[in-house]
Amino acid sequence: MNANVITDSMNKDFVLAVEGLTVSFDGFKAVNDLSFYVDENEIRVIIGPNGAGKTTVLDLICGRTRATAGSIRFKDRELTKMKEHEIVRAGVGRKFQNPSIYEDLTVFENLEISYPKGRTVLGALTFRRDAAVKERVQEVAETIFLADQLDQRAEYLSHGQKQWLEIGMLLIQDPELLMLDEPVAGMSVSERKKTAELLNRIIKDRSVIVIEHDMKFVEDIAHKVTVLHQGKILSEGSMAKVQADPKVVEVYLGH
Amino acid sequence: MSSHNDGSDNFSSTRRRLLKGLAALPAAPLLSSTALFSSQAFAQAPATSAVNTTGLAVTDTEVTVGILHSVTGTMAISETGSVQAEKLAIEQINAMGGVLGRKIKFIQEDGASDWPTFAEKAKKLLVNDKVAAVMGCWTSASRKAVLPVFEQYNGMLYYPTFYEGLEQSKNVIYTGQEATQQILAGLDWVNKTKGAKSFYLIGSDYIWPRTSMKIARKHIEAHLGGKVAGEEYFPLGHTQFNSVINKIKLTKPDVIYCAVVGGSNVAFYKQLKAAGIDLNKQTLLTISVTEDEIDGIGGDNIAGAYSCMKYFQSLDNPNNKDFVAAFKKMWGEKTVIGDVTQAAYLGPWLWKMTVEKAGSFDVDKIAEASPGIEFTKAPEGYVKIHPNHHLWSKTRVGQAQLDGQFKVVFETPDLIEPDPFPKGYQ
Amino acid sequence: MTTPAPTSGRTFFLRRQDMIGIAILAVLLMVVLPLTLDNFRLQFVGKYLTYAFVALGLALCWGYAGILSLGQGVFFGLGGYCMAMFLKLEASSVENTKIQTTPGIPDFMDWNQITALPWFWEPFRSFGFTTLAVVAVPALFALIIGFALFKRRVGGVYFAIITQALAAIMTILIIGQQGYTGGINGITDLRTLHGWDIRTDSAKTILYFVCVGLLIACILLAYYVKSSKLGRLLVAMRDKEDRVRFSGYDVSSFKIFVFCLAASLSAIGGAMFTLQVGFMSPSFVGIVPSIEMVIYTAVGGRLSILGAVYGTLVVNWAKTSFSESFPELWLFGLGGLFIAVVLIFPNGLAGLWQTYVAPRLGPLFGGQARRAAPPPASEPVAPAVAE
Amino acid sequence: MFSDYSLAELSSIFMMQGFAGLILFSVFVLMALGLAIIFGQMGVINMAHGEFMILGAYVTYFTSQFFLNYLPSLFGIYFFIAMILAFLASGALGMATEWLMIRHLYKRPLDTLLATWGLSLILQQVYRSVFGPREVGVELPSWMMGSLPVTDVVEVQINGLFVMGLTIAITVAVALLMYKSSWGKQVRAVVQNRVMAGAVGINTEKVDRYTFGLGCGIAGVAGSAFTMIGSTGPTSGQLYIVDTFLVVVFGGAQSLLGTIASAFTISQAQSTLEFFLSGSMAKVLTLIGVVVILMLRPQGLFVIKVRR
Repeated sequence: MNANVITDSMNKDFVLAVEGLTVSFDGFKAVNDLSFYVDENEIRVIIGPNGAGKTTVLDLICGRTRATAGSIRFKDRELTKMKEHEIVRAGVGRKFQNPSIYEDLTVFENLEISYPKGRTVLGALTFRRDAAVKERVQEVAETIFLADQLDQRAEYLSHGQKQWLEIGMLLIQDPELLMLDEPVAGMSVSERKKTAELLNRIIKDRSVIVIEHDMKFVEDIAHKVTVLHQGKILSEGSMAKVQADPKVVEVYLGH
Repeated sequence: MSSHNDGSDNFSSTRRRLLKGLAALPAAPLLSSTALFSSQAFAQAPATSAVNTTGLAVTDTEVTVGILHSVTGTMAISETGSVQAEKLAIEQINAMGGVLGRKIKFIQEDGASDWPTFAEKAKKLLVNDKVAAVMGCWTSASRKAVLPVFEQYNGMLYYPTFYEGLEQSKNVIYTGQEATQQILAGLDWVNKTKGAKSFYLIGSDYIWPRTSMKIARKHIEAHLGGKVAGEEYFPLGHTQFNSVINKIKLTKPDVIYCAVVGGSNVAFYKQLKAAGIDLNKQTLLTISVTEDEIDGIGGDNIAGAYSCMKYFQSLDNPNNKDFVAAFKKMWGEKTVIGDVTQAAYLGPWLWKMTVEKAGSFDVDKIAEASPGIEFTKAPEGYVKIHPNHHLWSKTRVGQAQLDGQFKVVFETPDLIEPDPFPKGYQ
Repeated sequence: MTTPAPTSGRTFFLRRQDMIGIAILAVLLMVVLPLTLDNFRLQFVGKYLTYAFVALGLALCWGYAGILSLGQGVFFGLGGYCMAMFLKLEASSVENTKIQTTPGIPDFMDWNQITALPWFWEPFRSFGFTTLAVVAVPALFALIIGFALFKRRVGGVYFAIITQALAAIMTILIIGQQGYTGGINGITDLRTLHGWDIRTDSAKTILYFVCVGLLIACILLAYYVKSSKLGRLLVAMRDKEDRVRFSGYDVSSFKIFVFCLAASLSAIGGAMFTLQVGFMSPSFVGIVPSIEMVIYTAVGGRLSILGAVYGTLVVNWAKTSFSESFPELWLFGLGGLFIAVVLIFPNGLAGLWQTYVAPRLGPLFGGQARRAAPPPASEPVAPAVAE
Repeated sequence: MFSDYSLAELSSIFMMQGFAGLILFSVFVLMALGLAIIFGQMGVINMAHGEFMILGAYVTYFTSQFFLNYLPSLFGIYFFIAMILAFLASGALGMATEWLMIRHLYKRPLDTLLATWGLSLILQQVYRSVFGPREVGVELPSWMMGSLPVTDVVEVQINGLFVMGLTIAITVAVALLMYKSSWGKQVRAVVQNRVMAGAVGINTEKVDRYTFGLGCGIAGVAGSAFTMIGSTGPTSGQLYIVDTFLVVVFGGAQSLLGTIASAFTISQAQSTLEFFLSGSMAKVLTLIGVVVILMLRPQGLFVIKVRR
């Protein structure tokens, strides 16, 4: 924390600045003194073996898990002290590892619920489905290739479509930082391609952090790759640089 | 009492005759004396229109009453005895020819240990079934719940339980004792015979124990010159009494004065015994334990304790011997009879005598005719209805024995006047 | 939950089949029953309907939001006690109570040597205040509990057990503080409302219609909440609480809202109960009545607003008629109902209606959409306590 | 209030109160152990727990009657046989319940609450119809009654000692079973990952059934022990249910140690408060205390912080 005062000026350019981040569960440090920075319009991919702490990092950023030490600054706002919904409202969206959508509702309603209006009790009671809402839902649905399925109950979508729907539910909020936990898991090759395309399209106004195992997909989208191992950064840089790093090779192959 | 049972058989044969045709009635002299009495009663039965001007369920041959107790729920434990006693009394009355020549038919409703259900069922009995009287209720709460119903629809309730007093209604006859009747004589006795000066008061936490303890405290402090060493209340159903038992051990009161009810009772006496308090040495006087409760507590856990009631099953008088024999014949050898059961037994009899005195089933006339009604065949000896609709009765102290019965050690010489609103005790 | 196509015809917030359903219920309660039942039976129905308020609240709170409260009796009781305090004060006028040591206070206070009206009774002399308190006191209480529990993310089973403990605490308190509450006997012998004798048959008939009117109003309110975005959020929260939270919603505030709403609805029922039955006692506050109230909703179909009303009526009618004929069997019936409604027909009457009746009635009744409920297999299994 | 007592008396007070608290503690542990297994390990809310206890109590009653009538010479030891029978009876009923009802509801914990509540109503009425509405008094062998004097004032109750000994024995047995035996490992494996446990060849259905049976069986033993201190009637079981659940939840549902610690905390609080306040207020304050602490620490006293 004390370092922030000094680094404040340096952080200005970064959308997200994670510094000295540590979290321990009963003494086990799942994330250990982690620091990394994400630029505007950057797609950052975090990779690493199972148990490296990838999902925990996302949990820490979005407030699902509380940090033991360290700071997370998002556009100069300290996230570690904010409540989850405040973090979301500040502009951080997060997709879970398993598609987390409302299966009992239609695609339209799934998107509508995520529409960033009527977020208070009173607001939700008086929320009206006006033209602006419908238009925005339509727009997002087209982005995520689901424009034809608006009236479909979400539980009947394919696994890949559910992943897209969840991404769409984040997009409708227009977040400046989008965090996707394994967005192409369970997708066919063509769906993966479409998803990569989707990500490259939406990056215009935001930064994206992706956790992914599929190296082909990582290659397609990553601007920069961070390799986590045992809660620490093992290597960071372009895909090519990381792949060449002997430490990375050892971790992935040596196990 | 056995003659009643004989009469019952004869009565039913009489009834069969009746059904065949009223012409058979003059043949009655061939039957036993009881049956003779009953057939005469039939012969003399006054016209329904004369004895029932308010549209009650009275026909030329039958009159309907209600029995309203809990058959299910937590109170079923206590109320079962009352139901049995009331059914016995009704059967005996029918065997003697019924009331004003009419056989008593009863409709039984279940209050389910739930006060609004009591109110609902009371209303059903009065409004739908138009019963002439209701024998029922046990807890104060159930009585309080039905009281407005009885007053609104002008019904007659015979209420059997000893209770806290502070109530009097035209529509209720209280056949149990009110608090001062039950409490004062017992305290005087323990003060006189045991020289008791300090009392530890323990009760379940609701209105009857609290009111009773209030009266007891006033009496101890103002009239006996004693002191109250402690006063404790526990939620209904409480089962852990070790802390209060420790306090008793420390304060060493002359008397533990006790009004714990229901399942708590069992736990209390078992733990008292386990804690090494010998009730033959430590005087304990309770106003909440009858033979019914001892059944659950176990005679060996409570032997030696004193209980203050108006009736004990072991009372030695001819009325009671007949009553106990008839009760056991009807409900089995193993049944025990407690104070409330006996009081419940009085209900139908008092009602019958009142109806006969008034010459009418009309509730207003019964309410008016009730004061002064005497019941000489009461198992407890002799009772009389006071103008305040409670009973004059004696109070007795019994000592619990190993077999679950009480040995009567004291009896007030005179009947005690009921005083539901006692001056100086409020 | 019934998921209308976004374009399907709705007037304001009601779909056509909802309107028909409400109209049928209104006709049944306002016309059919009063014409076919005698006064005596009608008053029973009036009493049952007061429980329907509780069931309605539970349908929203439990069915939609997945919050199972086993302490709704507390709120029913609070509402009922507020009303009873007002009526008791009116019944305890100085001339009615002149035999007391202290005339002008309720009789049970006098028996407990209380010589002046306690301060918190004082405002209940005003009917306006009482009406407000009937809704506000339970809502405030629910707000405190909800705030403490939902902000700490206590939910599911834990919430159920804590509310159950609250019901136990409340019962012991009411019984123990009998000088202020009337103890186990409750507050009894209530007579008049502004001089109007509420014990007469005509008054009870009027109160019955008031009760039905209020119930219909509350049903409309429930439909409004259900059809609003908030209603969809409740379902969303029940199934995917984290997703809602990470869509920028303060999940706890919505839970608090629906819990308070359910509490207020219960309280209105309690107040109407006091008015119609003429007393209020702690026997409504405890654990047993509170759980029994859950069964009304479950029998009706936990996701069905109208079902909650029908469920209440059916269970209570069965209880009354069953216990008249076979008192010993009633507990078997009730116990069996609990098990059956969970194992055999988890969607209750609404589910049966939807599966067997509605399809034959054609589109007028909304075909398969009306009172539809998804299989409850999707009930939250999420860990009750989120860390 | 201490000014009235001498120092010696005060020390006696504390000793006796401590002992009273320990008895209450044993009672709570006995009540809660079975529930802790069922609720903590299986996630099932068994509202009929009290009725399983009462079944054990009735079994004890009938065993005592049998010995009184047919084997009076062996009456002194009937209680041990009664406890075994109580365990078997409640356990068997528990397994039947699991098979008929609970196994269909593992995915719906709140529904198990409703269904078992229904079961508890039915069992109550069965007890009432079969055994009668009145409470039955269980006669105890004479060696189990009375107390041992320690000083003039301080005495310890024999049945209290017996309950404590029983509690220790059962707790140790359960702990060994859960943490040392292979069966215990299977149970914990099923709790942690049902699918995986099934995949590695554990018969999860059987594990569920026996776990539920074990929990109910322990309830039966508890009920048997409670005949020494409490009442046995159709509705006696309901008296215990709220306390029991609070003990388990307060302890942190999945931890046996937590259950014991929570039973200790609640029992000591209640018995101390009871000494200074009236019984009702002590109860209310204890309950409120537990609820408030649960609000502050909803996961209970003992819970392992896990990574998600």
